[in-house]
Amino acid sequence: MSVRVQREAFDYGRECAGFERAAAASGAGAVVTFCGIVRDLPGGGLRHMEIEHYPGMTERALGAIEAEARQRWALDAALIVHRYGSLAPGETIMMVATAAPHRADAFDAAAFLMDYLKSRAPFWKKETGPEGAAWVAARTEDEAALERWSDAAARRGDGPGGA
Amino acid sequence: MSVRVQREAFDYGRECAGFERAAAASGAGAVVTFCGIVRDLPGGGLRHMEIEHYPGMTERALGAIEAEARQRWALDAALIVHRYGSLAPGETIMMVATAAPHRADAFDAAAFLMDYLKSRAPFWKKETGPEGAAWVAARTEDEAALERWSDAAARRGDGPGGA
Amino acid sequence: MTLQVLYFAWLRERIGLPREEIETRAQTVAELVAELRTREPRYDAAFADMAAVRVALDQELAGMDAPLAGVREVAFFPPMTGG
Amino acid sequence: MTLQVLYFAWLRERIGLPREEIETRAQTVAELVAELRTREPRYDAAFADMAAVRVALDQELAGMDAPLAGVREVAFFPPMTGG
Repeated sequence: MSVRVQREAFDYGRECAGFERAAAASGAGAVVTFCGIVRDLPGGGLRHMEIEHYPGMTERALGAIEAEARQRWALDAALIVHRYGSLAPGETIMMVATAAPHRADAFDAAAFLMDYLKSRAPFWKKETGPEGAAWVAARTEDEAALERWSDAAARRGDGPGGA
Repeated sequence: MSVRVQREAFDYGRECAGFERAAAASGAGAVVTFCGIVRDLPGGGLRHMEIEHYPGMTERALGAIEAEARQRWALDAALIVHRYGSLAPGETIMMVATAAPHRADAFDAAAFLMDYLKSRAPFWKKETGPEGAAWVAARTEDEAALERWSDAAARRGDGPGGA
Repeated sequence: MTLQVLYFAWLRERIGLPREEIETRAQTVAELVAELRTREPRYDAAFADMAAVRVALDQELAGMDAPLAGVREVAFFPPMTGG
Repeated sequence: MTLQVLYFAWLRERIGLPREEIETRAQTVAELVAELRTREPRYDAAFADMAAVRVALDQELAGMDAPLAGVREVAFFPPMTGG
């Protein structure tokens, strides 16, 4: 179980490889990974994305979200890596990875980590493009996504699936 | 969009790296990957897992499942790799990867690919352990998992999320 | 009608061969199964529990009542366990 | 009571500093915000739309009516956009 908040770029493929090897060694049958990538502006011309965060609270929030996921699902391992600072279009912003005996737990836990991380971890994005710089607005969809884990979560967690 | 059925081992981390770089180049904002790993028997002692398949039909079935996923979700890319032959405990059996502008599509499409692949692609697993060899029985949960894509799929696809 | 009939997993093991060419007048999969079961005990044993048998016609999943007209390849196998 | 008050993203930009030490008798976050707004127009502007402001007390998310007793660090910021 691991949380990293860093300015430096990281290698998604290498992280996936290391995570999977460790998960296999601990008897996991299913691994899910997610990564987010800096997208260009709809009209193009994104120069860079600046990610601001709240040092101290960021680590606490990610740690708490990961602990919550471990409590809800039978996970063999979980990983969150999130960058801050200046990123170019196409760069990897962050990733999560989960490992579990069966696939339903790995999928649900990864989606849960992402939903919570989106709206409950103290990161803010600012895009600089042809028309200057602008803070990325929070999406109402992202806030709504949290709701599915309130009471539906138990049902989904016990639901269909299995690696 | 790519489907591979092969006897040879593949490197999950390297596949993730290549898939993410191609997805980033095509403007994707979200990548989800899944891999399945050979688990030991509950009591231990698995010697190997033999995966039998139906050459010809396997490629057709995986291609059709992938085409269905592309029709249901706005995917920038999708990948399915599945091994057959003899695998040792801890080896990577298969993987799927999806890339989309937003995370909900990438997550749902990857879960869909897995649910269909589990019960609709012609693979059969046989485990050889201390008590001899036995065919792995299909799980009723896996058949049930398909149902969530029948009419609930449209709702979930339009639902919460976004990378 | 000449059919290529394929068997996979424990159906292959029980019947003892992976494929065979069969000359038949069966109109449907179910009729073909009934015909095979009369052949020899190993076929009868393999098809004893049809709830555990799936069929593909020319590499597409089909039902047991599906017609065989125009079909060249019939495959019998247990429920799939991929992934 | 002495508080470390932090601002992030556009709140930081509008107020013009990332953190400051504030001496206050405010009992709740809402009272602290009201007090800050009376200070200078830039604070008033930053807190004009409280629907777009979130608060954390000692690095835990809190509500605007949360009490400040025992709190050392208060952070104001817009809705988070991680991931």
